[in-house]
Amino acid sequence: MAHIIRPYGDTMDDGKVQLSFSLPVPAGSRALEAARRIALAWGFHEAEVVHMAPMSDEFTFFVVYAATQHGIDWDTVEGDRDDSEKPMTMDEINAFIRAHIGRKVVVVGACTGFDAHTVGIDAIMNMKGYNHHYGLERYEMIEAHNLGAQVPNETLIDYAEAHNADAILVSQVVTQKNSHVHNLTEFIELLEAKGERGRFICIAGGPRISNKLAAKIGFDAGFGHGTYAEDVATFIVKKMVQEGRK
Amino acid sequence: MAHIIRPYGDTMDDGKVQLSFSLPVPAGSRALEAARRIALAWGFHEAEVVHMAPMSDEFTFFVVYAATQHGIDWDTVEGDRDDSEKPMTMDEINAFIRAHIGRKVVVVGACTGFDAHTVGIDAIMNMKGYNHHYGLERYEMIEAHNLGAQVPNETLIDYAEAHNADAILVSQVVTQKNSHVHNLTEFIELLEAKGERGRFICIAGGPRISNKLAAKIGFDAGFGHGTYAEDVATFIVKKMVQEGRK
Amino acid sequence: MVTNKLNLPKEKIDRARELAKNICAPVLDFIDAHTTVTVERATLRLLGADGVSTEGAPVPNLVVDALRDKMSEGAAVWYANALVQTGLEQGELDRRIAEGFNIATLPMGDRQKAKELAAALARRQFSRIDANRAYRESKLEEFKGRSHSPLLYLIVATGNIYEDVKQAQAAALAGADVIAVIRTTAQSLLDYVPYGPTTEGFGGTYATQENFRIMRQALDEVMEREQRYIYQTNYASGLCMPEIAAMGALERLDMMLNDSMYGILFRDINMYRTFVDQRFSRMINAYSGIIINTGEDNYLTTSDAFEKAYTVLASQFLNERFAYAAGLKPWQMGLGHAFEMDPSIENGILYELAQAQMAREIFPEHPLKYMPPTKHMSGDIFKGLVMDNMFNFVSKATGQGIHLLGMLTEAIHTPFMMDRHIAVETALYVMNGIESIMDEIEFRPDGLIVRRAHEVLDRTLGFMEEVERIGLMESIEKAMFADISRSRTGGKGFEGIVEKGEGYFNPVESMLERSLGLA
Amino acid sequence: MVTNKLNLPKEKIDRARELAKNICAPVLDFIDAHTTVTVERATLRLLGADGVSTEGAPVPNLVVDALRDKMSEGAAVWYANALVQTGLEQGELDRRIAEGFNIATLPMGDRQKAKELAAALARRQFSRIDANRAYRESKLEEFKGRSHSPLLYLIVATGNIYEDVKQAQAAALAGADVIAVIRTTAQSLLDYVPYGPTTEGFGGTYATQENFRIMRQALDEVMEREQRYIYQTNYASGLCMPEIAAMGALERLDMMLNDSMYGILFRDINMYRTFVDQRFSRMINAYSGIIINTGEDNYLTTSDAFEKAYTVLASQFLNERFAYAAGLKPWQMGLGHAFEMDPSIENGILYELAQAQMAREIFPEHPLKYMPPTKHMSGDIFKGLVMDNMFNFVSKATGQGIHLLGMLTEAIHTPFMMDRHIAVETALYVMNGIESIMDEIEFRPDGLIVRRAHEVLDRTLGFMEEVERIGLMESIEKAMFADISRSRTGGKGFEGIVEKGEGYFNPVESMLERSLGLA
Ligand code: B12
Ligand code: B12
Ligand SMILES: Cc1ncc(COP(=O)(O)O)c(C=O)c1O
Ligand SMILES: Cc1ncc(COP(=O)(O)O)c(C=O)c1O
Repeated sequence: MAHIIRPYGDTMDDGKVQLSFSLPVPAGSRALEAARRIALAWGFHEAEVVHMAPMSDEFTFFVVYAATQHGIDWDTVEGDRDDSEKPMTMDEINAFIRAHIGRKVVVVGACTGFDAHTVGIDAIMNMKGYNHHYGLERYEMIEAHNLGAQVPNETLIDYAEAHNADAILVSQVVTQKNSHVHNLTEFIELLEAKGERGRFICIAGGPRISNKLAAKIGFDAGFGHGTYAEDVATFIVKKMVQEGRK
Repeated sequence: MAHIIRPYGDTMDDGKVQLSFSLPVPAGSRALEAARRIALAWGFHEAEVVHMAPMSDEFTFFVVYAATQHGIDWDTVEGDRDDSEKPMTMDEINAFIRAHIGRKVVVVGACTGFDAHTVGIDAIMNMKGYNHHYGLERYEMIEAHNLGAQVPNETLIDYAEAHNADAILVSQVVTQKNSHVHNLTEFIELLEAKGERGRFICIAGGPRISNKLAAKIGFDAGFGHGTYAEDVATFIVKKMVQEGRK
Repeated sequence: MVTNKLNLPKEKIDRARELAKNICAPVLDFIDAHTTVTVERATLRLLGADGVSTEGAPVPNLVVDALRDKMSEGAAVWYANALVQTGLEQGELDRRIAEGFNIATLPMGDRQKAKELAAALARRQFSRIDANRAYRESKLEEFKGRSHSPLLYLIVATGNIYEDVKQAQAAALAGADVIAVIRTTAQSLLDYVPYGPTTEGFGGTYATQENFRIMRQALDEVMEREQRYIYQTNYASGLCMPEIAAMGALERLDMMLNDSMYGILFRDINMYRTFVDQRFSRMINAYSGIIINTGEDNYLTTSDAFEKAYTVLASQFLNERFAYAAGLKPWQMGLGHAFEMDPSIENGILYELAQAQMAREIFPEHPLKYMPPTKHMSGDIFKGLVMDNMFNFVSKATGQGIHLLGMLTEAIHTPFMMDRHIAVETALYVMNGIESIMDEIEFRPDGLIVRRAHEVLDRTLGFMEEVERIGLMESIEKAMFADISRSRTGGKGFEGIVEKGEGYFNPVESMLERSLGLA
Repeated sequence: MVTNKLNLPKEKIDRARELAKNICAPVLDFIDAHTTVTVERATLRLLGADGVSTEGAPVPNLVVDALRDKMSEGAAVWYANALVQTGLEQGELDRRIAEGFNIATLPMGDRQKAKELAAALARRQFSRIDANRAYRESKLEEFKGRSHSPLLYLIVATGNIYEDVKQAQAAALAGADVIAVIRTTAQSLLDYVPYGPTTEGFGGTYATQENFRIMRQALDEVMEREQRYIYQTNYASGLCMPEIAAMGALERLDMMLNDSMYGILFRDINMYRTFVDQRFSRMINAYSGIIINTGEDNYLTTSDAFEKAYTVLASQFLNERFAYAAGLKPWQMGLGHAFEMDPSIENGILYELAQAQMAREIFPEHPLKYMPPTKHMSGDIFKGLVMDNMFNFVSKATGQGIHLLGMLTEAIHTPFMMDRHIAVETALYVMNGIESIMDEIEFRPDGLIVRRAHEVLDRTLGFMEEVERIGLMESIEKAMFADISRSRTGGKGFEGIVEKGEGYFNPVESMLERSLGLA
């Protein structure tokens, strides 16, 4: 039997949702009605426009509370990844590499394109890490090369080839006009054009990157907001062993 | 030609909307996906769950930004009332009554049922008024009786009959479980049962009352958030003259 | 520790307390000479009377209704007499009463024996209250240092006790220290207390003893999990003020909304009735170690908070006086005030700071219950959230004791679960970020903040002098509090007041007065 | 008025200024001896060179590229020579250059005559700048007292100048005093300035002279309607720093993001190049009455704001020194800092207060540009709004000059129009509510806030002493600023640096130095 879930305000299945948005119309009683009607158009019922404020002669801001009858079947929902699979710790990862790979794993990473945000890739790769989780440089059995930001895809790939990398980490933070999708796609296309896609484990990351998105573009995995080095390292080493890469 | 309007984030027709809601599921990667899917179910695309926080073992809070392609035709939107019709001032209203009615207009008002919120009806009726707009008691040509709060519908009607009221004002602030709709409906039904609906101009008011809602229930008008005494008085005296009540 | 930043003259504060004493004295005389139907019902509850008729009439109501003309003797002796005369076990007698048995039909037997039985019954319930108090104290000791300061207070108001429980647990897990279950809209006007678990209410849930018990259990669960005491709160307010205090004592509530004048002003309950009831309810609260929360904040919803700030302070002095007269200790007096000034006033936040600091310095040992902006909240939830944030700031900066978390949706609906979540997390952020601010910040001695506090105190004295002159009851008639006028004999519940007779007997009252040192 | 609340020792502040002088001296020597391609292009722009090839190459670039091997003489004389030699009207010459005409093919004629013509051309543009400055000053006088304090600064960043205009006007109507048009993501790395109105950009809009003009006109419109001066801001930063300063001077911009080291650290632009460029750009800003905004706030996005607070203060001293060396007056120095501490730090808001007050007292005449929380903003827009609110509070409480409004969606997207609306209305609420707070609040002399400020100042001195010892350039190599390491000869734009020759001629530079009293 389906297990339908709906938004919860203060009673099960009341379907209550808060919305805010602007419309390109002057504030007034027509605008109020327009805001209400647009909420109804999304299938909400009992849409109440609780706030309307002019932002200029042509634009108006609204806050709406509304209720929905839409629900989805919880039993059919699959997460981006399995929460129950816990990552290994740094020590466990080092031990795992020693036991199953027997040499240092080489990881090359960068924030590509015009994207200048280093903090994310640094959080994963640099010694210091992030939030009291050490970065890959600190791992005895990992050789980590962080090329920083604004690195062209070509440069990153050349470097990975030259250093015989096992895995390549690509960070993308700016998502405006889908620039992350373009950059990541270009990366995979370049590798494929060189016939080298199979040579590396390719991982994308950034605050708006999901595993699904990365997989769709052709990466082995994607990591978003709140990732730590051990999440990535666990994935890499398990994948290497699983695929018999040594 | 239709003039379609859509929400505006930072570009015309980008359709951007902010939402927040909770779901009765534990936080985690499935919950994140559930939130995204439910936003898609409302017809949004590019739904991004930008925040997820557990509120207990069973409930999770989400903030979502999403885009819609739905639009509505601005040309077909009608406001709750006509913004261009400006109310008369207190002096104009007194003059209007002197000229066209020739006697004091009697207005009786109360906040009915178990609703104990007097501030709204006081704002309309008491001397002091609200936000530097005097209340009806201050109007020379209006005789205003404010019965306060928690007044049963029967009592209000009896009082209006006894004082030969021209108009009855009913305030309703509490809207939980639609108690305002029940109270207002009961008021009209009582009047109708007595065959006296036609005797009074009936006006409803309160922060969640619209003209449309009031009209639907059988009132002559409804006034919401931000109403002043002159709005109501203008409506009453014009209506009286228009209907030839003297 | 409360330090002196405002330099308020001690003589003036003492003078205000003296005025409060004078103002309350005649009222206290009236109180001493009277009982009410709900005082008697509360007494019966504290003798253990329990149960309800099939029509929902509680046993204490059935007894008191039956004894209407014997009221001046007190109900206790007649109830005990019925036990003696029928020889029934108490539970069985209650069941018969619920089924229609009228104990007034029984003649008075050995009055002394009945009195002794009544006292014994009271002692049984009192020992349950003693155990509750001891348990609370041991848990507070065990989890010392784990509560927030100020205590974070959240309401739940679904109307359904089982739904309330879910929300209360979530709120407590999120960080709330105090959970108040808001009552359904009209309960304060009921002259009886509903019975059993309830699932239907408007804007709140019925206060019933069973609902108290259900919530207590749920909060105790979270307490153990979080290793933090969770205070439970309800309303000893309205026409059944003393009975709810009794129920709260029995089910280990920790706080009670309980004001000496709120019912008069905001619920149009008769003033004589309210004054008598509040004294009895407060003695119960005092005995059971419950903290009361007074309702001065409500004044500012009908009066202007900037203009009428002095009425709040005056009322705090009166509530304090009435509280002392009922045996409450300063640590039990959560005097109310609120952050309710018009947000567009220039320097308005500084005036709020002045008011809050003033209350803090005048009532240094009192926990002070500080209420969030409500009246000037609007559908603009973003601005509202920021107003709440400044309220949180002022509260922490002035060391308030009980902090009622504001909701960004205050002007829209009773809180959604997510509204509460947002309230707690944002309050914790700012309060942690300014943890030591009280020790860090001083006010310019001749500045706006200091001047404002002095001015409000001066105005309060002037106001209280006038109240003293014309009398408290007449002042209420003249709408001097909250801009609301109530007549002496008007309002609900007037008919429920009875003059105590020569032979009035009330073992609960005597035990309370004795142990509170009031006899 | 800035009062002394922290009691910072004057000797230490003086010592820091002396250290800054020593640290900057060798860098200033290098600067004096060099020019760069963009300095030359800026010079050409200030001689009136304008236009663009069909491939989008601006005339100043075409000229400088053609003159690559004559650079040590300065481009101005050669450009003027071309005018003399061809006898063409300037606009016509520019058109020919845009079409491919290479002026380097012309022999040098009467060098003196060319120099005089160059100087005359410069004077023409300077008088346009003078007029701009006079107009700004007259409008500021006319609308005196109408701006907010601090100035409320908002960004627009749609990528499309026409869309930007709509949003900027809405923002200004809502209350913004300053509008900054964020540049497209990669513009700082372009070694030319794009031309004409543009409608495509990532996360920002191209800085072009035409875009400046369009926005200026739109803001002037709102200025008249609101009777409030609206400051226009852009970025004299990146590989074209001086050129953008020139464009800003010509189109009456009022502020420029302009830092002596930001490009090095955050855009990996070569350090020699940056130091030379910043001096020239700052002289232009100084002359045109533009306020610069420095970028210390950026440090805290890569370093920890609590731990590395002293690097911000050190950099403020260096930016101040470089600014003085370019003729800027203190009122033009919007030194940057930010509210970027981890929101979970106990007393973190008090530490922010300490840092902001410290900057205020050390730089009493400087407007100070205060940046909102960004790094610790998250998708939790509600918590973010409240963090922004505390930032607004601290800014007002410490009298900052230029207040960059935080956005509740900082971690999500570049601002929506509604995000800006919320930012302005909530800032106005709190700032009005604490209008006089600076005169009201004092800090405990030996408290946390005062101690923290002293500690940061001490650490700054220690840090600057080390920088003095090893030299500024080596300190940058050692990642002592922002935890970022840059090598001396690495980074973009290194190849664009040229040693000035014996006969180096630059009429713009001379006029600037003369009128700024630097010659
Ligand atoms: C710091 C910062 C900057 C700094 C960057 C300094 C530096 N060296 O990194 C400076 C000031 C230079 C900057 C500049 C700009 N920024 Co910026 N910046 C930010 C800010 C405030 C914080 C980012 C950050 O450091 N987060 C902390 C890190 C630890 O988190 P993270 O990046 O998400 O990384 C984590 C995960 O995502 C993951 N992860 C990330 N990468 C990878 C890679 C792999 C392989 C894996 C496994 C995991 C992983 O792990 C990390 C740890 O958990 C954000 C706003 C915000 N609060 O998020 C804006 C923000 C990212 N910036 C933005 C913009 C637009 C810009 C500019 C383009 C603005 C402009 N037009 O000038 C410029 C130019 C930058 C450019 N060319 O790319 C926008 C992006 C909007 C969008 N969605 O597209 C944001 C969201 C701000 C905003 N609201 O406008 N920025
Ligand atoms: C003040 C107040 C109180 C005071 C009331 C004092 C008094 N004497 O009025 C007290 C503290 C007593 C109170 C109690 C309760 N309150 Co109350 N209260 C408010 C509060 C904070 C402000 C209301 C107010 O005064 N607004 C100012 C006036 C001027 O605005 P207004 O009422 O909208 O009136 C204007 C217009 O609507 C219009 N108008 C109004 N009436 C009429 C009539 C006519 C004819 C016309 C033409 C126009 C008109 O004109 C007015 C001027 O512009 C609101 C929250 C908020 N900020 O709105 C909650 C609120 C209304 N209360 C609420 C609740 C639930 C209660 C309680 C039921 C809680 C409880 N369970 O105990 C109790 C019980 C009340 C009862 N039995 O009805 C809820 C209602 C939720 C809902 N939508 O149903 C609110 C929204 C708070 C919340 N978020 O939970 N409350
Ligand atoms: C003292 C006091 N009692 C009771 C209440 C609640 O109202 P009601 O009478 O509806 O229970 C309040 C509300 O604020 C209050 O302050
Ligand atoms: C001084 C300075 N310049 C420039 C910028 C903008 O960056 P970009 O180099 O991308 O234009 C900033 C951003 O914060 C800054 O502080």
